[in-house]
Amino acid sequence: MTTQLLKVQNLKQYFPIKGGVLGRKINDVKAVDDISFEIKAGETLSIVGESGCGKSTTGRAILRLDEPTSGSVEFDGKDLLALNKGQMRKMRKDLQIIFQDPYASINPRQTVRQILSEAMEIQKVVPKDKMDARMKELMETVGLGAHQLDRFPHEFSGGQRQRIGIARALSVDPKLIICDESVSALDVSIQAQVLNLLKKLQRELNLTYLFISHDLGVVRHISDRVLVMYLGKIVEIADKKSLFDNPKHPYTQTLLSAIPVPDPTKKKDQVILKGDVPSPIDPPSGCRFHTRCPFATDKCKNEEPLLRNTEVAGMAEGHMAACHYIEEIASGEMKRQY
Amino acid sequence: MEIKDSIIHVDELQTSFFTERGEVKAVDGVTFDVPAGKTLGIVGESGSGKSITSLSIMRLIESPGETIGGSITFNGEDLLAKSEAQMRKIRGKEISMIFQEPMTSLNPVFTVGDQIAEAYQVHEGLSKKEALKKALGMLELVGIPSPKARLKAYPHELSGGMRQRAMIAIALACRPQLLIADEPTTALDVTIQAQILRLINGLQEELGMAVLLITHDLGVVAETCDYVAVMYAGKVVEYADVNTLFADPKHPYTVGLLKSLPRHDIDMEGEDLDVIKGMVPSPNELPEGCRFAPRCPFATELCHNELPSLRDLNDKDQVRCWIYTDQWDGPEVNVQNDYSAAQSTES
Amino acid sequence: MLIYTIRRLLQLIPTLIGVSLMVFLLMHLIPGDPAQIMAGERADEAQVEQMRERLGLNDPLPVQYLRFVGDAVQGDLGNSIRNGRAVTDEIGARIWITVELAVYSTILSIFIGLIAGIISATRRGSFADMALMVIALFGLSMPNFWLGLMLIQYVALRFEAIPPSGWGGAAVILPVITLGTAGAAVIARMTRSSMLEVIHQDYIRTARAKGVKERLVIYKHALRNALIPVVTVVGLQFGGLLGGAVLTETVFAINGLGRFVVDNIAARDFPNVQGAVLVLAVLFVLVNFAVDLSYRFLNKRVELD
Amino acid sequence: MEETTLPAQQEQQKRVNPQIENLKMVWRKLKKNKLAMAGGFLIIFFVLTSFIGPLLTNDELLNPNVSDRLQAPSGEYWFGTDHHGRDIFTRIIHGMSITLYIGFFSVVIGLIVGVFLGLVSGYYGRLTDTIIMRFMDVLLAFPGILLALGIIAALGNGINNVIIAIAIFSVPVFARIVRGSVLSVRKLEYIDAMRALGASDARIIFKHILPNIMSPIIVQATLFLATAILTATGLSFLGLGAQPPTPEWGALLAAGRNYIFEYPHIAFFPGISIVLVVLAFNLFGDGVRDALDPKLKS
Amino acid sequence: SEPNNTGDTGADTNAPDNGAENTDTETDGETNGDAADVEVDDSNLVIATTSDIVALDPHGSNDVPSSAVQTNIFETLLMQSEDMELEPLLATSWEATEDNVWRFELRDDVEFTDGTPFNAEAVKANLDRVLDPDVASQRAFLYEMVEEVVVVDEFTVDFVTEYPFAPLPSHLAHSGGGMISPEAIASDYEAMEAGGQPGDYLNENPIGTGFFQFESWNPGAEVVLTRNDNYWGEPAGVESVTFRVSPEDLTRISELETGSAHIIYPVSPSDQERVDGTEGVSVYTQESLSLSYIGFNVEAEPFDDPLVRQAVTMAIDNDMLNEGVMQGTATPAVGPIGSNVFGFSDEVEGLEFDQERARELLAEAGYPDGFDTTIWTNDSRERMDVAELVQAQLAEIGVNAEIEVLEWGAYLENTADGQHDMFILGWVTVTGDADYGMYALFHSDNQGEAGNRSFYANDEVDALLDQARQESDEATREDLYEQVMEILVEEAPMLYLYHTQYLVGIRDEVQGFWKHPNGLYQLQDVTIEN
Ligand SMILES: Nc1ncnc2c1ncn2[C@@H]1O[C@H](COP(=O)(O)OP(=O)(O)OP(=O)(O)O)[C@@H](O)[C@H]1O
Ligand SMILES: Nc1ncnc2c1ncn2[C@@H]1O[C@H](COP(=O)(O)OP(=O)(O)OP(=O)(O)O)[C@@H](O)[C@H]1O
Ligand SMILES: [Mg+2]
Ligand SMILES: [Mg+2]
Repeated sequence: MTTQLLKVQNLKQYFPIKGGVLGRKINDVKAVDDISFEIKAGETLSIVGESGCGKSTTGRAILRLDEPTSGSVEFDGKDLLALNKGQMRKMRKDLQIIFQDPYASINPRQTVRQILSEAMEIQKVVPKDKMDARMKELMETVGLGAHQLDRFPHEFSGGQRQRIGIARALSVDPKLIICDESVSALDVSIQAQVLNLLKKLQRELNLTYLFISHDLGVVRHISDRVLVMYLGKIVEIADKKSLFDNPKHPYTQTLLSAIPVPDPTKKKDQVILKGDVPSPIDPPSGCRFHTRCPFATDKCKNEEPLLRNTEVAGMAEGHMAACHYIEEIASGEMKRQY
Repeated sequence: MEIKDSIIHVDELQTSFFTERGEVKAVDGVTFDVPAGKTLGIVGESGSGKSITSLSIMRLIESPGETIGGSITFNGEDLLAKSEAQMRKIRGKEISMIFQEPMTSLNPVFTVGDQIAEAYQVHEGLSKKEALKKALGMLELVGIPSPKARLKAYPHELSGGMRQRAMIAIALACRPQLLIADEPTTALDVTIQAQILRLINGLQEELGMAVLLITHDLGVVAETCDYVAVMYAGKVVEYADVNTLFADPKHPYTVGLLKSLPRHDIDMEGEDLDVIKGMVPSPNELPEGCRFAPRCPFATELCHNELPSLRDLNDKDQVRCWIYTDQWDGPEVNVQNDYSAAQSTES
Repeated sequence: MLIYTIRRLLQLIPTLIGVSLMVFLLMHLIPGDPAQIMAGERADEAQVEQMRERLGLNDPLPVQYLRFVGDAVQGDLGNSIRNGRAVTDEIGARIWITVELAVYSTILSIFIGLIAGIISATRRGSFADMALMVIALFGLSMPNFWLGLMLIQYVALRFEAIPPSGWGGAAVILPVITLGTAGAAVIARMTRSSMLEVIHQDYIRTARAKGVKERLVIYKHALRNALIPVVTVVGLQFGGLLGGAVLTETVFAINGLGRFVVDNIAARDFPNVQGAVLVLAVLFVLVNFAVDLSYRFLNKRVELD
Repeated sequence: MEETTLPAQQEQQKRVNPQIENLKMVWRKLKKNKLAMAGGFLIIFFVLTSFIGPLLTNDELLNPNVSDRLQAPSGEYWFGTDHHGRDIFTRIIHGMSITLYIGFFSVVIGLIVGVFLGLVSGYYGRLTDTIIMRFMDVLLAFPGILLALGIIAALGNGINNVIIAIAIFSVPVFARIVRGSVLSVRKLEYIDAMRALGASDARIIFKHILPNIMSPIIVQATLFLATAILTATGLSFLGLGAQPPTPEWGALLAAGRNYIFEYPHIAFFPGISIVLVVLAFNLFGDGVRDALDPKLKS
Repeated sequence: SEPNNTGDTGADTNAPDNGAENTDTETDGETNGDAADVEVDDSNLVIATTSDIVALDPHGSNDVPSSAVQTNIFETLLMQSEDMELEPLLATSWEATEDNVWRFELRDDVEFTDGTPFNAEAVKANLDRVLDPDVASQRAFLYEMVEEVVVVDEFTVDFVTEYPFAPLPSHLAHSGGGMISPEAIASDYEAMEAGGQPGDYLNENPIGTGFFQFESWNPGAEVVLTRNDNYWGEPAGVESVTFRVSPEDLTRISELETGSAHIIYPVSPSDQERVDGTEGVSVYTQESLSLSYIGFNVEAEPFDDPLVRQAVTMAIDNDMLNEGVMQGTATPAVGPIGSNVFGFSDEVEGLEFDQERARELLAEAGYPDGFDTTIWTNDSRERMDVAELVQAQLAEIGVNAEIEVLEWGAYLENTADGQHDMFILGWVTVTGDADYGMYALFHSDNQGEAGNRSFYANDEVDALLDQARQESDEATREDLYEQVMEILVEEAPMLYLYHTQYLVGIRDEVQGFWKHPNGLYQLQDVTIEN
């Protein structure tokens, strides 16, 4: 099946900044600024990028946890943003989210049973009498025992809590799950357990994931396709292989080179970016990366590059990057300025 | 084993917290050397006692914690025997420290310049003015743009990366012989992390100091350290030079750690990751024998019952595992090669 | 900062409108006809009616309210019903006494509270800590009018130099103690808990790691930060004292604004009450505004958005 | 599957409810805090006395008995008699329930209203928040006791009106605290998780937010009880509140003050009773605060 | 240091031996002499009392504290002696020239402190003002029967009344009849024209002829008067007098004992012993013209039945109340007026305390098991005490009375509207004439606000009261009042409690002080001797 399950178009999320004498809106945090992408049913699309680039905001906007400023989010052919509150509430059954913090993401005062039954009750997915059986099944699915149903969150470890969060998301039989840094807070050994579980669930339940992470290692492991964001914009999107083996955007390239590899023999030539990520309040003109880009020219400063695919540079189908100089950089015609 | 030109030698360090629920053995048998001018990385999962180890060296453990055993030899003297006043002379002057959270480690009500200058005032008895002048030099050294203006900035006016640079400036102000960096980049983005790590490495060469780098990121270790100590549940389980450790890890825990790491430079082709089953024991319910035994695919009766000691494997590597001893009662194993198989048959 | 200040000042306007409206409505809810009171016990209906007319009490409430606010903005709070004196004069004669009382009491409570709080925090768990905190709680638990009476009985009557009543000179001692006690207790407790919280912050560890002496760590690095929330409490205290001095003013026969309000509620002298409460509220709001500004000034972390 | 195997100790763990676990923890900490325990025992003592005490005393002693007026404390009259010859001890015992009643109900009413406003304000934010909080500012800008005075003047004298007056000025205190807590809890991911599941606002507010902000509310309530009692006695001192011959303690004190020179016991015993009750609540509330505050651990 | 007025510029002004210094300090002493300094001065008499004055304008208030101050500034035509005999003051003689005309001869040697001469015109200006509806004086009722004031010659004036009104001379002795400078009155009218309130000017410029003149008024704190050195008669004994507000009993006593006040009023009966027992101070007592009473609402059940009222009256032990509330310092009342009031008759017997009889009466009235009712009081300590004791005594005859304390404003309003069952209040027969005491309290014209809060209406009483106030013959008047008193005792529209005494705390060094039965301090002869 290769139908589009989720289609995001021209999504913008601006957070107003109030100020001035009258406390009126004086500016916006342009957290997500006009991004479009699609996710096919059953695949995993990852969003990577540095802190504050708008990854979570994208996820939250899709779920309407924050109302997006503009754009459209089509899910299974329906425009989510056009739904009223009640309709949206029903719709939520199909879209779930798993959060980062295993401690903050479940109510410490409810037992696992209460957590799961409440979720099912809200969406009325199973009749009351079948609930128990369903909960047992869920617990086993996420690798916990049915005997742990009556425990409270504090009796579980971080990894186990994360499984409870997953069980809660699964309890309403969603089609799409947004994983916002779902394994970032876990120790490596536990992280591996949860990653394996997510993959297994996807295979078994034909789930679709929107996987948000800043860890490219994790992303490479779990995704089918990867989307790189910088300052609220998509800079590159490609299937996993193309992106890691053949990154085209200078940002993607430096990002990959900046990540330390756990292999001392592989000492490579690192590109160290200068400066910090600029503020999303007044993002740089033209290409938002130009202030830090080792290749930047005047054109980059003035003209905003569009996402594009060029065969010249050996880009696979569906691989797009937003850079004016994909070809030049690929051919080595353009040299880094630092 | 004690490395000859090591600047600090920590031996069987023990630090516990005496809480209402009983003694928490946060650090319980930590042994390592930091060779002069080199970088030692300490890796371990959360709660393994890395930070407490570093605070113990600084003698900054607060009640209800207490260092109750072992020794810390710095320049031939035992730090644990020093008075508080003597320690104060060492802190910030001979041993400095950078903390994990650049956001909260700087005092919000003083300017960055004041905070750097204070180190000079404390240790070199300089006047405020002179100290500030030297602070400016430090800011330049750590590569903060327009340092003059930053001198008067308050911490909240700086970005995370800048703050961490300021922290480094404070730590390095008096050119210490040993810099302890407790997860200095965990809170930062990868691109900034790369900047900071490079900065620390550069300054290390320039100043010729030794660095104790604490991290949970094996990638960081591989890229920046000369030696590595792996900690698990309050103990060092393996100590080796960095190449040996990554190429030929000995301890099952080290092996498991490396194998469970998803890597961006290698495609797993859809394979599942190897995992370490179970979870880290809580420090107030530690197992009897080897702390790793409950999670170890090779564990035998012996492992469950008796605690192995950290032994020299050769002249530079040490490991805390029964497999490498004469007492080993299990089948012959090559930990690295047999790990995955043992791991899956176990369950 | 300037923009922030202006914006905050503008935000005070709705609060003050609310306050004026509430005072006004409250005064009109209170049973008792001011015209009747003013005309006297023996006035006949016509006289009362005339009085009502003259006082504008026959106008619809909104008209009366607008007139009240309109005049107030121009600095005219009307005239007392009982004696016809301008309310602003009546308030002017008393406000400084109340302000002085509040200021002295606040100074006293800051002085005692800070010292006690720091001692307590730095010797956490010691006998001194426990004793100071028990004393503080005791101070908080004492009805201050009772404390005032006890002070008169056991201090003023024994020491000729300390007058039992009035205001000015040595007479300020007892009321200031009476009023300052609870504040000192609050500040001591706040300082203590704030110190204890700050002392566990990362930057304190940084200072120690720098080799800074423990005394400097406490008094330079910790106290500066610990004082930030204390400032807020001091501000609130001060604001509260302005209107809360009623009982102390009554006990010590001090002719302050608090007692003035009480007396005038009893006398149904609405213009006096309205004016005084409005002035007290304005003072309170301004003090808190100042506190807010100084808080932001002290606390570098708070963005001046 | 390897994930299902769990460490042995995990299996053995008892089923414990976090509320109970939490309470146990708080209780353990409280138990170690001698002052808080003293406060707690005093509160229990006062509450029990307020129920049982009046049954044990001789009600005749509540009636005026001019021939025995202004007696000093003695075997017959433990705390002496007042200016009408009534036994002060008996009056204090009978007044205890009134004092506690005023404290308790003014806090409960203020709490209910304040918590509701705080929840709504914090959860919905924006205009709702602005309006509610501005209104709270207005209430706060009124000097507390003067507001109470005005309200009682408007409503008339009487214990219940005192309760309303005190409750009104406690509303902004509670509302602010609750709002602050709501804002911090609201940020937690499980609230977003509930929204993502399609839970209604009411469910989120009352089931998921409210239970998690109880600690500051409880602490504030205990401490405000002390304030409420003090305020009520203050109002009684000004002659507002309980109607004679109700033996409300503030009224006893107010009457006693006239005899403080010659017969200090009349003001002393009610005064010290007030101090003790208020102190008890302060000690206990303080202890609970410390016990609930994760920052002040150990 | 003080300004150097020796012309010695640049010289060492700190030098101690400056020739001009002595004179300097003297003047400085005077200019610096604000209120705080004057207090300790022996020539300044300090009187500490509970309440501040309401107004200095004698037409602008009707309360004792105000009158107590006003009486020192403004003199009346006549005054009453300690035993309530009328004596000349600004008037030298007076007589009824016709049934409805009183003629007064005035002193010819008196000047107001602003220099305006005192004469018949001045008297007329004052009476016109107090009766002016625009001024709406609270004391207009004292003179409402005056139809016209006729200036006969410069020092002779006629008061023409609507009907023959015998008590007029005693009304003119009331402090409400204090003479204000006509200049000041004119200025006050001007201020009114300009939009001011009546009294605005006078409250700041109270100009009279008295032995003291106004110095300052710090509202809520104190009023200071200084000696009028141009006084026509014997000048005052002290240079100044400060009336200080000190509401707390305890505080006032401390002030007296520590010497920061010379005279305090009131001393609560329970503190009398203490004050008398303290060295250097004592309690001065004076019988008052006041009555404390419990009013019934005779228009509503059950108090519309005289039997019930009698029963309640008989259920209360006045002596016990006197003892319990006033420490026995008061005189139990028989009727509405005391023995020092004109019109009092010792022939009338009050209802005796007799609980047995009270129960019978109740049963007779149809309440064998008693009834539920309320007692209202304001937050006066004395009245609340009364309420508590009465409540306990009523319980004995089965009447269950709830006490409700009302705030003063509400109390006055609600009792004036007749919403009460029983209420506790007082009345001062300031003029010392039964008319003042009875007409307001019992005449059906005065129901409600005007004084008759019992809503008592009895044609016979009305007729007798009307007749008595018009009758000029004293004996006849006394007879008429005796009849009224008899009816009032029998009908018991109110429960007459007692007539209190004034208890004034006074320091031993204060000489020549006395307090008038009408409550006013007599300060002219006071001296402070050390
Ligand atoms: N509610 C909000 N109001 C104002 N600004 C916001 C809000 N939420 C997010 N932002 C801003 O939007 C930008 C993007 O935030 P977002 O959380 O999406 O980043 P992210 O990519 O998820 O980062 P991280 O890796 O740190 O989670 C940031 O600058 C953030 O400060
Ligand atoms: N104040 C304390 N009281 C009790 N236990 C403590 C205290 N501080 C630390 N511990 C315990 O000591 C152990 C070691 O903590 P430490 O901070 O050294 O871990 P770490 O290796 O630095 O972990 P992380 O990677 O999370 O920083 C932990 O189990 C922790 O629970
Ligand atoms: Mg995020
Ligand atoms: Mg750590």
